[in-house]
Formats: sequence, structure tokens, C-alpha cells
Amino acid sequence: MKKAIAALIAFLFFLMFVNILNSDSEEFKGIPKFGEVNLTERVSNKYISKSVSGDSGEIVYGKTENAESGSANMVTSIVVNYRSFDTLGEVTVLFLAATGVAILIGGGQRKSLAISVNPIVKISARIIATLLLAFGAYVFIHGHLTPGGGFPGGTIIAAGTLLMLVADDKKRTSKLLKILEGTMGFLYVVIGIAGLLVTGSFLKNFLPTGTMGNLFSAGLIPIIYSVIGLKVGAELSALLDDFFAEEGRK
Amino acid sequence: MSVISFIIGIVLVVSAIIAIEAKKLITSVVMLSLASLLAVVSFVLLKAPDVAITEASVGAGLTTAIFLLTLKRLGRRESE
Amino acid sequence: MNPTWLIALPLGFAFLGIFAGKFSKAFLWIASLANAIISLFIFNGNGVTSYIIGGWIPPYGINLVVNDMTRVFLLAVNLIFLLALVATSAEILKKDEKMSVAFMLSLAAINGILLTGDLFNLFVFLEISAISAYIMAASGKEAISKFAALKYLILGSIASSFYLLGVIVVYASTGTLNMADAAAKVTSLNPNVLLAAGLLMVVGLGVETKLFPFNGWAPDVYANASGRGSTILASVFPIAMISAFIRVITFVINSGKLNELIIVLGITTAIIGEVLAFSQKRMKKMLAYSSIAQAGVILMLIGIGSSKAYIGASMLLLNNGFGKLLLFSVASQIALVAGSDHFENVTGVGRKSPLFTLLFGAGALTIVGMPLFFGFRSKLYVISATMDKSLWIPAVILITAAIEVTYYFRWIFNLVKADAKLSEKRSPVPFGLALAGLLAVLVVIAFGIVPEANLDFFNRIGDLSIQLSKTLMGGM
Amino acid sequence: MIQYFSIMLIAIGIYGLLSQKNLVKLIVSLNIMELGVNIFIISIGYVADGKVPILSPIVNKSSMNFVDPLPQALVLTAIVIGVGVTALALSLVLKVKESYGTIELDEIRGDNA
Repeated sequence: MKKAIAALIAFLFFLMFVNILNSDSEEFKGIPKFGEVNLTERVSNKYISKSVSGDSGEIVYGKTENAESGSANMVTSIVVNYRSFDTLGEVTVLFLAATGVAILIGGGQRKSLAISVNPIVKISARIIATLLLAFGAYVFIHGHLTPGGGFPGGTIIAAGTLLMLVADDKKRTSKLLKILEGTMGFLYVVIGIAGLLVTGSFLKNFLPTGTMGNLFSAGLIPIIYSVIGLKVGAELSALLDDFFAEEGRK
Repeated sequence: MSVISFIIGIVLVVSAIIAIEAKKLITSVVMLSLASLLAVVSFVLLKAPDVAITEASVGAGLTTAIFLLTLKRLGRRESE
Repeated sequence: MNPTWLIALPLGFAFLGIFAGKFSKAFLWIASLANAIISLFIFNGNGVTSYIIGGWIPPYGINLVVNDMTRVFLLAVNLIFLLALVATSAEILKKDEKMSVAFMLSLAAINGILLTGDLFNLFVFLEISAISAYIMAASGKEAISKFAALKYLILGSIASSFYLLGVIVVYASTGTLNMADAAAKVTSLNPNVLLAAGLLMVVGLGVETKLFPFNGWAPDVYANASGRGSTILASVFPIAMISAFIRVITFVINSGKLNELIIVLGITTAIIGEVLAFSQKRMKKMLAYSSIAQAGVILMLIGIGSSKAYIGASMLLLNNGFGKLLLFSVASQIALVAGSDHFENVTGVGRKSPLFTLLFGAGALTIVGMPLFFGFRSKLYVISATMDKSLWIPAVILITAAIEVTYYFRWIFNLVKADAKLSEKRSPVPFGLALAGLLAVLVVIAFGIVPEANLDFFNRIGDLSIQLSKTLMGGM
Repeated sequence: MIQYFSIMLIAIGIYGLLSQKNLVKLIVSLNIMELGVNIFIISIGYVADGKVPILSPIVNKSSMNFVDPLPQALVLTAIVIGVGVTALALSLVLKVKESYGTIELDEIRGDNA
């Protein structure tokens, strides 16, 4: 009975949405049909042409110098420049969630796994974890040129930690992780305040942007993404560590 | 394109239903992970590689890891 | 003074606090004290100002909007937060250092909610405040607090998904996320789309503002969280959440049908809340249901949407903030002294320590709206403001006030009743609670008796909401 | 097409949240719902024959036909928030299991009454 009511409510929700999806008509504006979006009616149009502060002509990869925001990856330019404040909040959400997990289940000693781990596995796990660390760093440093960025980069680092946790009974380093996490978060805020003091606007880019497509071409973006990458990596590693820890065994 | 997205959509919905209705929690979690991976494919089809990479590492990878660790700590009785 | 500091300071201190050990408690004090002072500076001004973030002009970048309503709310939120910290300073929580981080982040998020002029940025701040609220809800000693927090988390996450969907519907059809820009553009939308977006957002914000039927989480969370957690959740959070509700539902969406729905839901919330509060056997649960009822009355006024209704709603909101600060901090302390906050257990506690009775009584009297207190002035204002609209609404307010009077007095009389079971030993009132409590009592009495002219800033709230500057809000 | 499937996912998530009794299942349902919301948001920005919004040596001019990058940026935020909430929820489930010995809603409610 309860399931039938639940299904009915879900179905009604579905109908409501299908109804508003087909609402775009001559008379009234609604949600555009799938694939028929007119970007000139949206704010993203100016993110693509990088002309929020004034028309700068056409942007050409590898040629245009000092383009607004400077990042070749438009999603990155939105995430860490146009809407950087959201990203600061997002980093805070993850930080807060990790803190909450630590308050609830953290602090215990982790239980060693029942199976014994072969030394060869241990050594190769260390090698792979180092490679993952390097790969994660690559992903977040190149966030303004290629897909990826701080969050996937940080998660790849955390994957390395997970591997170490599973394969290796290494001593826990959660205190160090907390320090890294906290400093990186503080650094993000400091970058923001520096923008406020230098340019009068919180989180504003105060570094020059070089030629579109170069590694050093996006002002603060690679710096902020590195900060985010390290922070997310440390945070998620500490979080996984907390889930491995067993309550009550000190 | 439309045929592929149709197939992916169907599998996505089916795996979501299995994830919710499955008897064993472990099946549920694996199916959630599968749905997440299919979402990654649909993000690629929708021309969103950034989101696809993030979903693959954060959504499909990390979330599944946390779920599995939780199931391990919950013990056998609850997982089955 | 740039209001960004209100968000950046607690945020920076929170990041430092995670590894600072014992210092993180000191950081919490510094951050909240600094915020209270900054908000005083911001309060000294008028008109609408927009501060852009990242140097990008709205609607392309995110902006913070300070208007006359925000100024009052900012000052109230930061002051009440500081007072709540002082009032519960005697309490020692499990993993206190990390809890301080959560409290700092909630302060940053609440200021962000009050300030932001961007729909998606509001979502991010709502998430931060919600997650810190889950952590506060789980901070109680009893196991049930964890279960209550989990229930809150699940409801809250559904709500935030709905709110996000609403934001996306607005973005898809208008192409903007800036509140002012969206408000100007939604007028040409298909009414069905607008109504759907509005409904999604009402569900999303309804959970946090405790609108019926999305308020099932509140009683358990308020009743079982730690003293500090429940005091902040009950006094500071409603102001921020209702401010977000005003910004999004009335200024951006502003659909007539939706406002009628909110009036109906608000009245239902108020009546159900009061009736259930009447039948509660635990002090903090009774206070939780009373909070729900207050939220219902305030949301009903917001649904009416006239300038005077906004003024009345703001007055009630501040009154509720200071009143619940007193009630929850005292109730938590009483529960500690008496062992639990059940009706029979707390009998006579107030006779032993008259200060408890004084603080609890003042809080209760201002909530029910007794003369001399701020509550009286606000309720009188609300009744006179809504009289011309329809007689129903003043009637509802009077009925709820009547129920409130009965059960609050029942609890006050219970506190001072002679009870042989209690030992003769006096239970001392912690210094912090006494200090913050007396300050809060002074505030509610001062607001209740000063001449009308001194409360000019309330009238500015009303002026603003008439011209509420849909265009100015984004500082375009 | 994919838009309808994403809404179906949200609806399935809502169904799961309303009908399931197991705490972990509730969190799985929540994740499915968030997945649907994320796909829906991305689909809102899709432009037929649009390019990936990254300038590269091949796609090198800003005047080309790109898909909307803003929803993608929003979903990045939403995904990360989702994983944070999931982690917190699961640790709360562990605490509930520790104190009540069960993760079935009915049995926990029975304990409280």
C-alpha cells in the first residue's frame, strides 16, 4: 500500500516535469526544447566569448594574449574565476562534511585486515600510489587547459591513499593531513582577501594572464586549482581513513 | 547518438530500480555504482568531459568506496 | 565596510581551527566577536548596496546585496550568535575543538545566506548551513540525537535537491542565476513553469523554515541536540532561512497562486504547532513545537506580502530569535540540573534558582506577547497591519497567542511549584548564561518600551519592500 | 531523450525515499535522485551539434558553436556536495547502528516508543 502511494507520488512528479518541459511556446517562454538552446539569451554567452568586462574580439587558441580569465577550458574559467565564490563554498562543504565524519566516527585505531599482504603487493602498491599522486597533481595543474581540475585531481590522490590503506599497514598520518587541509583552505581565503585588498573585490584575479593555451596563462586559476586539489586530496584521504578506523580501539 | 542514449537511458533506469528494490545491500551499492558509471557515459555524450571525469572519480569511485567501507563496518547481517 | 568580511573571517578561522587544537575554541570567540562588531558598522547605513565578488559585474558574477532588511537581520544574527555562545559557554561538548569549526562555518554560511544575491550561491550557503546543522543536531548526548540528525539529513538533502531543480528551471528558462535579473525576467515566463519552479523552491526552503508538511524533523532535532546546538538552531537559523525564503519566493518568483498556498500552509503550520506544543511533556519539545508555530505565523505574513506584513514578520522574527535564545539555553541548563527536561522532573527547579524562572519567564512572556515586552509590540503591529486584509488572519494570531499563553504559563507555574522531592541545595546558574540571558532580557524589554520613533529602522524595512528594487537588488 | 530518463531517475529516487525502510537504501535512493538532477542540469545546457566547451588546437575559436558551460560548472559543485553529504549520512548510519543495533526504520522507531 505504502509502495503504491510512493509510486503514485513519483509518477505525479514525473508528469509535472514532462508538462513543464513541453511548455515553450510562441505565447510564453518556457524551458527550451532539448538541444535547441539559444545561448545568446543566457549569461554563459559572455563566458564563452570572454567579454564580461567588455568586448575583446574573437579569442583564438594559441594566439590571443591576456584574454579575460585566460583559461582555455571554459568550465574551469567559470568554476575558479567567474563563480569562484561558489567553489570556495563547495570546498567548505567538503571540509565541513569531513569534519563531521571525524567528529562522529573518527579517532579510532584502524583494524588491520584479516588477510596478510604479500610484500610484492606492498611495494607495487607504494609505486602505484606515487604514480597516482603525480597523476593527480598533473590533473589539477592542467585544469585550465584540459578537462579535470582540482576535484578529480584530489580524488585521484585520495585513491592513492585508499590503495595504501588497503595494501599497507602504514602508520596513520591524519594529523599531517589535517594541517595540509586546513592550511590549503586558509590559503584560498587569503587569496580571496588579497584580491579584496589589492583590487577591492573579494577573490578577484590580480595576476596577469598570458597567451591562451600556455601552462602559465590563467592568472590565479592554476594556483587556486592546486590549492583545491591538495586540499581535496588531503580531505578525502582523511575521510577514508576515518571510515577505516574502528571505534573504541585506541 | 539517439540510439546509444536510448540504450544507456534504459539501462540507467533499470539499474536504478534494481538498486532500490534489491534485497541485498551490496547489490544495491553495486547497482548505484553502475548507474553512476552510465551517467558518466551520458555526460560524455552531452559534451561535458569535466563533469564526466569528476563523476567518474568522485561519484562512481569515492562514493562506492565509502558505501562499501560502511557495509563492511555494518557487518554481515545488515549487508545481506 | 565590505560585508565580505562577515563570511571570510569565520571561514578563514575555521580552516585554521581544524588543526589548531585548543585554539579553535578561541578562534570561535574571536570570529563571532569580530562579526558582531562588523555587523554593527554595516548597520549604520541605509539604501541598497551591491558588492561584487571576483570583479565580475552581475549577472555574470556573484554579488552580495545589503539592503535595509539585511542590515537589521545581519546585526540580529551576529549578536544572537554571540549571546548564544556566551549563554552556553559552560557546556563541554564531545570533540569540542572540531565542533567549534562547525559552529564557525555555520556563522559564515548564515551571513552568506543573508547577503548573497545569486540563486546558486544561495544553494551553496544553504548546504553549508544545513550540514553544520546536521552536525549540531548530532551533537547531543543521547543516541536518539544521531537518529534525529539522520532524519534531518535525509529530509534536508531532498529539500536541497528540489531547491537546486527549481534554480535550474529558472536558469533554463531565463538564462540567468542573479536574483534581480531573474526577477525581472520571470514575468514573461509561462505561468506553469514559474509555478513549478516556485513549488520546487518552496519545498526546498520549506524544510529549513519548518513549513508544514516539511517540518517533521524539527521537534526531535531541537529536543535532543546539545544545549549550544539547539540554542543556535532555534534562534539564529530561522532568521537566515526566512530571509532566504523572502528573497527567493517573494522577490524572485512572486507568483500570486504560490503566495496563497504559503498563507494556507503558514496558518496550518501555526495551528498544528501550537496544538502539539500544548500537549508536550518535555520542555525542549514544547519549545520546538512553539518554534514551528512561530515560523508558521511569520511565513503566513510573508505570504500576504504587504509592506506592513514584512515589518511585522521581521519584528516577530527578531522577537522569536531573542526569546528562543533565552528559552533554549535555560531549558538545556535546567535539563542538566534536573537530570531531564520532563514535566515532572523540572517541577520546582525555578524555586531553587529564581534566576532560571526570571530568564525562562522573560523569554516565554516575550514569545506569547505580554505587554512591556517586544512580543507585545510585534503582535499588536501584526494584528493592526493585517486587519484590513481580512479578519481571518488577526483571528488566527489571537487564537495561537491564546494557546501559547496557556501552555507557557503552565510550564512557568510548574517551575516555581513547591516540590518536596527536590533537595534543598541550590543549583547555581552559570555565569555566562546569567550574563547573556540578562542582556537578552534587556533587549526584549527595551524593544518593548522605547518610543516608536527609536525603532525607525523597522519602518525602513517596510519602505524597502515596496520598492524592493528588483533591479537594484542585483546592482545592475 | 536523455532528459526524460533523468526525470525518471529523479522520480525513482523519490519513490525509493518514500517506500524504503532501510537507512542505507534511503541514502542509495538519495544518490539516485541526485544523479538524476545532475544529468537533468547538464541536459539543460546541451546544444545540438555543440562542441565541448574547451578551446584546443582543433577547436580554436570562441565563435564556434559550444554547449553551455555554466550548467557543467554547477554540476561540478553539486557532485562534490553530494559526496560530502553521503559520507556524513553514512557515518551517522554507523552511529545509529552502534546505539540501536539495527538500521531498519521500523525497529528503531519501535525502540523509541
